[in-house]
Amino acid sequence: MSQHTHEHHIPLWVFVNVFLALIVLTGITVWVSTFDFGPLNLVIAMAVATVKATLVGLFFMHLYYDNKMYMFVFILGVLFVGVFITLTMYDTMRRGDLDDAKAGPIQTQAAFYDSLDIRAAKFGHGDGHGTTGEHGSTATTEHEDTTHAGTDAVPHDTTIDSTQPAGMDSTAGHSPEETPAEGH
Amino acid sequence: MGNGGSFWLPPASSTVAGEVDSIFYFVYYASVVLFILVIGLTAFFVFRYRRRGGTRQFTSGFSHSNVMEVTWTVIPTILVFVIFFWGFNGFLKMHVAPKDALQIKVTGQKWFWSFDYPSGASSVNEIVAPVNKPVELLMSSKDVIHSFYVPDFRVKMDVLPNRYTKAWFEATETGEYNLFCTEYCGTKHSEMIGKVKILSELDYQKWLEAADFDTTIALHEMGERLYKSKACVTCHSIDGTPMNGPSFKGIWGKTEHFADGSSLTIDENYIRESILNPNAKVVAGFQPIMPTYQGILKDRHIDAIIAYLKTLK
Amino acid sequence: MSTATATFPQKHYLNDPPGLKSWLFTLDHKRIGLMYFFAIMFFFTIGGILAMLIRLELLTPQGDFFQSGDTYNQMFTLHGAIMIFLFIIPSIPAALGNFVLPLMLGAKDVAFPRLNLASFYIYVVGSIFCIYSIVTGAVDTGWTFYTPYSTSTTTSVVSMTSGVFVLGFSSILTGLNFIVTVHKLRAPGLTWFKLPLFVWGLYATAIIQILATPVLAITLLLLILERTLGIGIFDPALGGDPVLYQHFFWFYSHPAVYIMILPGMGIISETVSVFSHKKIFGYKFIAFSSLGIAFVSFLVWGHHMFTSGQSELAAMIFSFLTFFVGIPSGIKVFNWVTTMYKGNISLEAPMLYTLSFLFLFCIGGFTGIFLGALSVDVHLHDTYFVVAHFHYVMMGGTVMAFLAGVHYWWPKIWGRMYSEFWAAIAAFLIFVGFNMTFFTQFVLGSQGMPRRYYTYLDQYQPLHGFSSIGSWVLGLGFLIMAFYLVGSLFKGKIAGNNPWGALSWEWSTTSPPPHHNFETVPEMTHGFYDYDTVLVNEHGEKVYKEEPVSV
Amino acid sequence: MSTVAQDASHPEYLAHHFSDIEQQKESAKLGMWIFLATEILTFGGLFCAYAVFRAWFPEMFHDAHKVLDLRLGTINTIVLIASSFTVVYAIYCIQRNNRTGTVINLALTLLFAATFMVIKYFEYSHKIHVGQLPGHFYFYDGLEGTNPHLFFGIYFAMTGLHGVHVLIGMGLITWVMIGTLKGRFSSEYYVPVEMVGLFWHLVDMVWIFLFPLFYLIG
Repeated sequence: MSQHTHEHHIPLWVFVNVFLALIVLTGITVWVSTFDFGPLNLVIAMAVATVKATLVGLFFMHLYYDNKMYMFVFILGVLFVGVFITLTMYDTMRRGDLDDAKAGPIQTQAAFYDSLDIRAAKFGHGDGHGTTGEHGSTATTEHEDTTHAGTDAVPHDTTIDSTQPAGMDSTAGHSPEETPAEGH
Repeated sequence: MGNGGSFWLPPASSTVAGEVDSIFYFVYYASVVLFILVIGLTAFFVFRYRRRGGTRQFTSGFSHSNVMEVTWTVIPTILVFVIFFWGFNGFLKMHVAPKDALQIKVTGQKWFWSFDYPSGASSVNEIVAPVNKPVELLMSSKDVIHSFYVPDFRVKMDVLPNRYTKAWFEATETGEYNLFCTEYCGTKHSEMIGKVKILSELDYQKWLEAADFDTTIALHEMGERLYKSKACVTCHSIDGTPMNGPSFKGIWGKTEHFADGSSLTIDENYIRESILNPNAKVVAGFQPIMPTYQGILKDRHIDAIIAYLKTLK
Repeated sequence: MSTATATFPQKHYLNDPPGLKSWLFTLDHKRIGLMYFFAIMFFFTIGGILAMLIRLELLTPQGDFFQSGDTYNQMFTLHGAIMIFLFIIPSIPAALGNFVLPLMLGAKDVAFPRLNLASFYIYVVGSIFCIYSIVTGAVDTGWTFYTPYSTSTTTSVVSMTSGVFVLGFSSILTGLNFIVTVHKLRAPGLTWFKLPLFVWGLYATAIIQILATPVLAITLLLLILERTLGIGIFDPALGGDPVLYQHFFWFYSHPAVYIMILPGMGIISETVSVFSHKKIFGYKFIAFSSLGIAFVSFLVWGHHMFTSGQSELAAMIFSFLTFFVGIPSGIKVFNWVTTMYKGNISLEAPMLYTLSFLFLFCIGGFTGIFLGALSVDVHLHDTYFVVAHFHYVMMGGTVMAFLAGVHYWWPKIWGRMYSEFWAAIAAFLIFVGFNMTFFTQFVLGSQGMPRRYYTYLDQYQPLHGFSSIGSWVLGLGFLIMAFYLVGSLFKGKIAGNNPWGALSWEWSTTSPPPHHNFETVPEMTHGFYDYDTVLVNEHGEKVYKEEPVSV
Repeated sequence: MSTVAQDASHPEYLAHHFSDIEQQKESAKLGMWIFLATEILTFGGLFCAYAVFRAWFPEMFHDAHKVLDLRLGTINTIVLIASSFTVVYAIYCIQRNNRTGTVINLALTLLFAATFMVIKYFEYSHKIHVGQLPGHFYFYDGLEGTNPHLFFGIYFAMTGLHGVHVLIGMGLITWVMIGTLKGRFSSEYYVPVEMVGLFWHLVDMVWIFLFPLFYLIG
């Protein structure tokens, strides 16, 4: 199977089938993304993407037929990306484990947002917003702010808490303002 | 521990220092023994098997021994496992402060340290703490990364911008100790050196009372301390030199011109507004870079600063 | 040890083909290696002068030699960046490795000669960026470019990081070239476990080069974006995380430590066997420990961050894994020492540096154990203890191995011998000067002296003073070396093909080698370490203990 | 290598230091795969940044991804998959000495790649227009989560680097297309076509992950 001469004889129908499979899988992943499975969203999307990438690698890139050394090199690359992400996230996700002071930033929102019209825009609309609770909890985790008057964090948190963030354009639907053709 | 230090290590003056030193010396002596073994053998072989007469000889074919390989793989492995667990154990102790610890807030900034105590007192470049009592440090930086390091306590922790980190120590002896910044932070990194002053419980209480200027000292003196401790000093001089912000010298009652063209005579209201909402009226020729002190300074603090500014003729 | 009958070949790679143009556009790995050699020695000199200036400043506690802390900060940053990116990373692989690797494999060239030349010119371009950054107000961030300092300082961070970014590609291409060369261009009969151990060292190095360096590239790219566009990933003021930058940086820069040391270990594996005239002990263990180090080196970067505010759990994992890197290094040392047992040891210059290496690298390795232990590291991190530790590993290890390699292959490269007398004196001065300079720094560090300090407290003055004096001894040693090495090119004895009586293939061709390396493809008639059955006599002839067994 | 006399056993395209074409071909392929591994690591760094920030700000990522145009993203995905297929087809043709087929397929690939870039251009220019930008440049006021500029910072870094790869790939495809037109490649020797193909598939593969991460799940 791994004889290099064999690659000359890979029939076209293999590639056509792979191509069709890729299109179908793209369709599936887009269709599935319209449902909300919670944390499974990521798992499903990544699983489909991995299957697609595997198809491309095995057939379009001939890994299935070629010297297995190439596949080893490729997998080694992916493996080290995995090591990098895993070990880095062991830190970033576990900073508060021993000592909650280290969990997150003192001032969550970057300071330059003050000068934007975002907050103003928020006051302009009145209707409810589905993710209010999440933002509320983000703010309350910054409990250190109140006990230790460290920085100018207060204005932000009070803004978030008091205004009950609402009526952002993005809540009206999925990307209504994303119509590039209009812009040009 | 608690001596004058040794050739290798400075005096051990905190509760965790003893354990750190024990591991240090364990690794040290293990290394010395192994080093003498390796280098001694090398020297012996070089001497014993040196080439004599300048002609090459056939030599022994002795080139592998699984027993030896396993030996010098397994023994060091066991050794380093011991060191790992021991070191990790000490590390955990360094990171979990006792529940009853006294909490002091540490702020690092180019290029000085400031400390805020629970009573409201504060100090710059000198942290004062009682002996034999755990002290927890809640640290953050105002600009780049600094690192809080007291060699005699074996305590070190980076001080990060926009994030709190913690460290703690319990000093076992009164005295003065060096405090270094060990994370490179620019021009005067090497001058970012402070002191740790460890007092007896009684002296500490006395110091606190003296330092608690909210109640004990004149308003303008409190203002002067705030001027130094709240970092006004980094941008506003009192000798007339303009820095990042205008100098405070003779500021009271002066008429200032602002970036937007308006002008105003400096009074209580203007100073109050400049502290809480600094960029509302920026003096012409300066950048709107001052941070707000909303939530940091209480009303009484602001009054004190105003009182202090009045004295700067 | 050269023979009376040694002759200097008429035509060799140095003069065939002739002309400057043939050098600039050469595809010959030997010439490219030599050009690399001159380039890195140029930067080694600059980096060395900077180091001497730094030590001069630290002679007294006050700031007196440099005008301000800023100048000092730029000096140590440039010393670090130049020594690491422009000298030590390309030193052994790109200079010596390029020259020797194909010869050792019995190949005519590396797999991709054009790419090899390209990687040299990419190196040149990268170094021009770095020099440009020096001219336009040198960076003062430290070679690590930690954010947010590097995103807020006014010095020329972008041109320096761009330079390092470009240099990264040079390193990647060299690694790629070497891996393919080792896989595809070994002469017939040269199987994996017959390869010289230097080749194993280079191979393991190349793996790190290709897998780690791209992450440095993307890190520096993000840093440049951070500075120019302020994308905020590493900037705490914009919601980013400076500790994440440290993860990114050390994911490359820790394995990079092994890019520096692994080929050095390869050289030592060669020289210790050749100059003990004895079969290398534990061949497979040395070879596999190289691969083991290469692999584990990717898992331990967090040990640079024990006090950085990373999670304690991550610190624990990184500390645990760190100790696994120590084991294979120890295995190598024990095997080298055992190789000398019952050998026939000659103390020529390469062996003197090999012994220096063993001595200094052991200290460097043992002090690494201190730094791997979590609670001890908290005390020692970012003090002179760390400075001393990595100088013992990088300079006591890699540079000593590099010098061993330079002295070992010098007769092959130039066809001439240097003065053994002066070489011994220089090796002695370098060894003594090095220990004076850096051993004191262990004490300084464990006593709490932080690194990167322009001025310091009076209590550290005696040790700092001693260290500075040591640096002059060290400098003198290098000066002497420069003189006798250059002198050897003009008046050195003709070396002959095989002055050391070594058995690997680079010694079977002429010195200097011909343009195409070998007149005939070498044959595998004996192992490269078979000093128990094969001996090269004074006339350069091979004497077999028994009849050769054809392989 | 021009110094080496060429004989019958040493065709023009065989470099002097290789003993036969098989060795040269395998070397080139191995070199290419190693290069692709470095590409994976390069993108890997950015994937790591994505993973870290997504884990820190899941709500913000979720909100911010909705402003991306799923329709355009899907079209681009299909376009890239199609281009990958035409590259495979081109290699299939050159293996059978069908140079016309190769050139046509490479031209189609170029066309798809150009389509991809044009769509990217519209997406980018819209974002620049409304201020969905990295860092200080952010001025979009339709998102209120935590630091949405970070999402766009990572978005632009990743798709930007990918876009640069597409442009490089287009250059390489043009180069092998010209080579094919000039008759440099045949069923005997088509290493460069194959190498460029591998590169192009990797670019496709990266997009296969970028698409769901940004457009589907945020």
